[in-house]
Amino acid sequence: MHRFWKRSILGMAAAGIMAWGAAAQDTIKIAYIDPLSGGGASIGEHGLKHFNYIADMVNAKGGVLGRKLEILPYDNKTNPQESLLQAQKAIDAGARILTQGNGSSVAAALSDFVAKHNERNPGKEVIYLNYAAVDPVLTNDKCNFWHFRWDANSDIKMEALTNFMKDRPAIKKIYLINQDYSFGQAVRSQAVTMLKAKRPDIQIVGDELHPLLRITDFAPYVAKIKASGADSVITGNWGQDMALLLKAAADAGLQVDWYTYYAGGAGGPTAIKQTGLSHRVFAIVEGHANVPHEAAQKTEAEFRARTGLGVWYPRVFNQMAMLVAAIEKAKSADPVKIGKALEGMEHATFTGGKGFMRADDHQFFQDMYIASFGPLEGGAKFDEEKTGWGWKTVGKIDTANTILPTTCKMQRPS
Amino acid sequence: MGEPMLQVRDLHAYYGKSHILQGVTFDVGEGEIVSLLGRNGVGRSTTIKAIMGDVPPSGSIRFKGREIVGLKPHQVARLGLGYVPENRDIFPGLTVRQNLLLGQKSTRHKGRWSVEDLFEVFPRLKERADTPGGVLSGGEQQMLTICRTLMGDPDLIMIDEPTEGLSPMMVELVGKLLAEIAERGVSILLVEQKLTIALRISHRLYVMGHGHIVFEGTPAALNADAAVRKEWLEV
Amino acid sequence: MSAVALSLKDIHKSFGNTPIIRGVSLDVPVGERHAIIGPNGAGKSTLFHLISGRFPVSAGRILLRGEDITGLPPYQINRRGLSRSFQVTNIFPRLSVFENLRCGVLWSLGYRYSFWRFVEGLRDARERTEEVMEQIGMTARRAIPAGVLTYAEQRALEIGITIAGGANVIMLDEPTAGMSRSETENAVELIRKVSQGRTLIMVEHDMSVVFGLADTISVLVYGQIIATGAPAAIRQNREVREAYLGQAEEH
Amino acid sequence: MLELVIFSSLNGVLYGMLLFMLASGLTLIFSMMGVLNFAHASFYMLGAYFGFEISRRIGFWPGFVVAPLLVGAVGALVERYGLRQVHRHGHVAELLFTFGLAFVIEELVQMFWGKLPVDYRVPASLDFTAFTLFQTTYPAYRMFMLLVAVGMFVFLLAILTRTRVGLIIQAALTHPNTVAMLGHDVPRIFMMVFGVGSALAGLAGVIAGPALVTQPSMAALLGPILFVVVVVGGLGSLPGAFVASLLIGLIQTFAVAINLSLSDIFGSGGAAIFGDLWQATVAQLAPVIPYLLLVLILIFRPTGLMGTRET
Amino acid sequence: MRSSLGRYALWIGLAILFAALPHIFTSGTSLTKMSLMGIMIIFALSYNMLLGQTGMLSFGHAVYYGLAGFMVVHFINRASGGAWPVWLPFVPLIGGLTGLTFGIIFGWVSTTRAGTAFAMISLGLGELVAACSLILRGFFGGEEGITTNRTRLLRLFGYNFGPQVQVYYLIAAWCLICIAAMYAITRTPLGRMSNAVRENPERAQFVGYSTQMVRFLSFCLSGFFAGIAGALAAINFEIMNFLSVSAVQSGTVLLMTYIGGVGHFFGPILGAVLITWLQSSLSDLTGAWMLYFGLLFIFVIMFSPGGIAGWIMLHEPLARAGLLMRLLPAYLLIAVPVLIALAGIVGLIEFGHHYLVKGATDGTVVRVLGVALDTAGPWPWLISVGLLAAGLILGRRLWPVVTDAWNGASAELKRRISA
Repeated sequence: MHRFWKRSILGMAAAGIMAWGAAAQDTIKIAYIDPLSGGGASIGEHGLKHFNYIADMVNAKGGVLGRKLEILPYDNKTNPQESLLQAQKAIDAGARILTQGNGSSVAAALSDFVAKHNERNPGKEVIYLNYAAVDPVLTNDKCNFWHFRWDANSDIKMEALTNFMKDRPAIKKIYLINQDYSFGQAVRSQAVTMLKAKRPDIQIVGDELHPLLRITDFAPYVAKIKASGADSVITGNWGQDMALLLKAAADAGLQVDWYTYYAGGAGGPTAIKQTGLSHRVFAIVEGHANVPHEAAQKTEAEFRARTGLGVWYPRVFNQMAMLVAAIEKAKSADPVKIGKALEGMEHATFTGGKGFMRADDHQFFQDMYIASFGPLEGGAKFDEEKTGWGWKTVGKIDTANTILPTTCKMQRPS
Repeated sequence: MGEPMLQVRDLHAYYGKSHILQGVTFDVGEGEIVSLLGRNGVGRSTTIKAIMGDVPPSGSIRFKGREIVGLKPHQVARLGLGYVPENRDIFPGLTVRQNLLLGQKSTRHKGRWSVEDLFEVFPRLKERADTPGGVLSGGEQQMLTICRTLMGDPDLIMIDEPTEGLSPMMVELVGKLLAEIAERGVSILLVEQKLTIALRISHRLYVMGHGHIVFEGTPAALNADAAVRKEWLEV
Repeated sequence: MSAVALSLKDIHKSFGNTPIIRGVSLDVPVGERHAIIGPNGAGKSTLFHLISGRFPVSAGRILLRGEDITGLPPYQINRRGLSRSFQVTNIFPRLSVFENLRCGVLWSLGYRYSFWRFVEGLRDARERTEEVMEQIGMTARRAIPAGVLTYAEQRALEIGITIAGGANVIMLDEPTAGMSRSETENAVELIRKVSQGRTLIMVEHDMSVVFGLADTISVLVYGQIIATGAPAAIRQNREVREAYLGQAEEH
Repeated sequence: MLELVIFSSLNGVLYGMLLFMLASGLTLIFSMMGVLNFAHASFYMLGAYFGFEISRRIGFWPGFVVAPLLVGAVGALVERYGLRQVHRHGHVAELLFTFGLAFVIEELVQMFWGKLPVDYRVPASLDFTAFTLFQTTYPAYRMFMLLVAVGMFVFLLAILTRTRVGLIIQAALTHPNTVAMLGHDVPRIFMMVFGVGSALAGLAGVIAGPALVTQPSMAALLGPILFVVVVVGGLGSLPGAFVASLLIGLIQTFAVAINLSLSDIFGSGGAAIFGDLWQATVAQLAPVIPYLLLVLILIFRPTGLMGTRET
Repeated sequence: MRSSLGRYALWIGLAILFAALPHIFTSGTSLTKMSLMGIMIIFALSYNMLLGQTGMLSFGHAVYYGLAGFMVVHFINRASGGAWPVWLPFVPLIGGLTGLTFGIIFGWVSTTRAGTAFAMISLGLGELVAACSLILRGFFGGEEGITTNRTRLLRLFGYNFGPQVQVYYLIAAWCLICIAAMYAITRTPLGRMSNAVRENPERAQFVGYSTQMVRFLSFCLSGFFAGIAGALAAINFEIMNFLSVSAVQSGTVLLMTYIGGVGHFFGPILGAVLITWLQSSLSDLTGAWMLYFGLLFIFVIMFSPGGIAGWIMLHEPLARAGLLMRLLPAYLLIAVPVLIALAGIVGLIEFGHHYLVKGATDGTVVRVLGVALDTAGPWPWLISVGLLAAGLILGRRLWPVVTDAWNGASAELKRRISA
């Protein structure tokens, strides 16, 4: 049902109906706080579909501990302060589990908010499940007990990526181009350090930071890359910065390999297809549509049939499955107990691997894949964004090779 | 045709809160040269602006038998009423020739005047045909303004203080042009503060004072009426 | 000879290449009512703008009671005791009559830019404003926004603002322009009243106003003063007649 | 190095010309109405989206022709039924009206075409390499853009200086009243200029759409820079807009190529006082430069480079 | 002269209202929203010191709000754990001083110009600061921003300001102080001369005032209050990030102020409350809320340039004369077509939004009041357009009733005044 009408009716009804509230006690409410209007809406809406799909699946099997899961969407407009307001709304509406993924700034704000809220409201704790914000700091210096992350943080991704790259002797000269903000800077500095350690012979011929989402034409940057003679580029760019960069590269006839974090993000596949960079763009992911794992392939097909879009976030499946497992293990939906149950939990991942939630910092570790994008081949079934091109695994990094130390010092509730 | 070409009846106009025109009535006949005299601030310019539709008036203005109150300036102009503003408003960046061409309402319409005709009357303009209007002297600008309006082929031309700030020689030239205009069958409504040209070339004169017409008659009659001159015109 | 209130020393002003004021020198003694007349476009308003600091002069000096005020910004000149009105009504349209006048009063009483005391609490400002309001006969209209006053009232208010600050030298630019006969008469009365004990310089076209008010008249033609003198003398001046009525006219 | 200079120049000029396609319309509209049109970049975006929509149904070339006309029509309607009504409330209201309009257009575009970049392609007929220099290829489409931009500049110049309509417009810019008195329908001219200005922005959008990326933030990305261009060039000055467009295009492009920071030049001593600013390279600061220029120009030379009137 | 009781009654009433609100709206959400409203009221009023009082259109007011917020976050972090003897309730002053400082610096630069040039400088400065906010990570904390913990300062009377309700009262108190202070400023010589400069800068010069100085002082004071708002935001959210200095934040305060109404002191207050409420509530109802927001803004500009306050104050003389009831029937009557037309517009937007944004994945069918409508088919559109057209036509027909009622009431008012 369309949210507008639904909410209007609910809004009217909610005023007087306590019985409805009592009935609602029986559901386990998960507040989904992500952009649902404005700039990031399409991404936020897509994430929401994952949660709704999984909740329906769980509910169809009778729910958890006999209670149904209910996803409450809240629009945070990708604004940290607005997110806090929406989080407050969610808590008022009875949600004790919050989840969010778009934007490290929002994640940092939420994580901080949740910690303070729990400190100031003992007995009314909430827990925050992070499915996509990758700033390492969240599981390092700024870690706290209430925050759990299922996406590999950017350092881990770089660890995996460099572990893959170190065995590719063709790589001689690397150019780094990243967005000038914390994430881009993290990518850049980790790349430099890790490459130096693993492949000291690789020459870093360029290290560029460009303004975030403000560049209309990447041609000047591409000219620099070209002039540097690089054979590979590492970039953490996402969104338009990714699309524009690839476009400018294709225009200038730049022949390099692209090692990326978010080439698979919204619009990325379309952009790659447009530029015709067949299997020259690599992305580090925890899974993709064409990983030959039967259950995953089946879910992918079902998900596509239902929403018309591919599974972007295998980790959301991991997250929800582990949440359910934790609730069942704790025999309670109390955030404190869920949190304790999640700590150290080992669980099979969406694509059939083994993963575990490290108790030290609440970072989930899992197998990572290096995938390249190009025309579908070798029995791969799923394309992206109706381009006819799809992802293909070119490398897999086992969980063990993704583990990094953490600086997290966490205080746990007694 | 009994009705005069331009017939203004009981014209009222306000500028902001100020009641500038308080019932102005006068006529201009076909082929006639009529002057509207008066000191500054009595409403002469407002009268013309009201006729052109630049200031919204009440009352009646009929031009060639048609009521024109409520029309927009460009519509009034297209009916054949030409206006030469007091401040000249030549387009400084455009050349003399371009200024003239702008006076034409359309390229198809061929009127009484062509650029060449006007250059003949004013050889000065011809010499300066390709210089920007902004560098002309005051007198040349005045000539250009009148010529520009003539290019629109008006049947009646209203000229606001054409001799203001001009040297005697220039005043003579303007007088000559006015005569030439009249000769080609164009009626003239001359708005003046000074009597110089007005007395010489007008068929009839009106004197305005504080929003009314206070005198109507021939130049000779005005010359004879020292009281009116002293009260309304002289220092 | 009495002291000179305002003194112009060979003032020149050009806009681009066009000279508008071409060497004006003038001394106005303290307490005189001085009118500047001249045909349209002679540069009267420009001269006013130069004196009041609205435009910078191209050359020459302006002295206000002996003090050089050339090149000062308008507010500085105003603070030194010269106040002016405008040809086009120039008031604060959305403020009330009272507020308009009080704006004219504040600086002269030394309240300047203060934001730590309430304006309502300033007794002297209120009294001075009341006084001016009474003088221009608008006490009954005190709370009305200036923008909705009649034209003549706005002109009167304009004069009120001009004199409110108690300047010794007042310059009025066509104070009666656009007024009806009776309104003009009232305005002349008002001007006579408010210029009592001050120096008045005015530009005016209405000759009855000029001859009714002025002690001395200067005639500005083509950016130059061609004559200065008592009204009667000016009326007889041949050059002046020509400038106004044209030379061709003889009778 | 030479390679970098050549390509940076080419790209800078191209970017500059793109800016000029927008700035010219904005300048004309400003001269006429005294209002900086905040929605101007939105018309550019509309052009790109219309172009995209037409190109995917019929083809690029029909879109190339039709989309700017459509945008022009939208612009004319906005002038006629929006701005003209707001005019009586004063300049601030007009400015805010265009501000609100930009907001609404962005929302509508997001509603119709979504937030994601759309797949607006370079037409096959132009999808080849124009030339190769130092092994770097320069796409034909970019040459085409440059050609269109230059063509438009010449066309605009010709219209304004060589045609009767151009004369009327030039005259109406400074003396609208007088022009009306000569029998020309000035409000209609204004509407037309607004329409044409919008259409030019639309045309810029149509050709920039495939080369850059067609997405809902393209207006917001370019909008503020446009203001910089028209203000730096001098409000109301077409030649000024031209010079400023190229200047900013080149500055932006070359700044990217410079990796120096203050600490590289003066040593790391200043870092203690200025912090990160000291370490930032010119390339990083590239987006700040135009605004710095804007503020400096407004303070020290308020008429802009070639303008005649103060803002 | 008004009685002194009457003069203070309004303020006492406001104080009581502020004190009572948390007992009426008790949920955490309401508290958070009301806190935000309080902040925005200060921010919008400070903005109106520029736009409404002095006639300066700024596109970069968030600079003072945001910078002050950052400064306060840093301040609290430094002072935490009793390092400095400060109590939280006084911290907003730090923000105010920060706003003032930057107001002085940037104001000195920008108030040399007025009108469009001023607007452009403010835009340029705003963009400059916004761009710097992502480059200077030490101060702005990059994309994440900087967090703080407001409870780490010294306790005052045992309050640690952890619970939202305590923060609400802190904000409410500051809000009351700032409203009173800013209202007071409008009634000082500087306040009045600001109005004069807005109305007629030239005339203001000729009564002895330097318009630049008046603008500059207004600008500084405005920066001061914006700084207080920013400080309160920092305390409330315990996080500041680059968005707080961005053009979006500047645009929001502009919209709030203008929609509320720049011509009256209470206009921005209305605007701040309304827009804050809409922002957090409308987005629950519809994904197209920004569109409604933009349309509302354009509507206000075109038809009620005085904003909501202007529209209300239009009725003030009538209300005072007790003539408002005469308009009521006409207003009720016109409300019908207005609501019908509104329903049509909402229909168009919502159906459009559903069809275009969600149609591809969620299906094109919408249920309205139990009826399933397929937005891919013609019916929803015909109904919406029909409603809109009907509303417009009916409204046009009925409009004379409103004007008649209005004219009648005004005439009666005039008669009574003159009588």
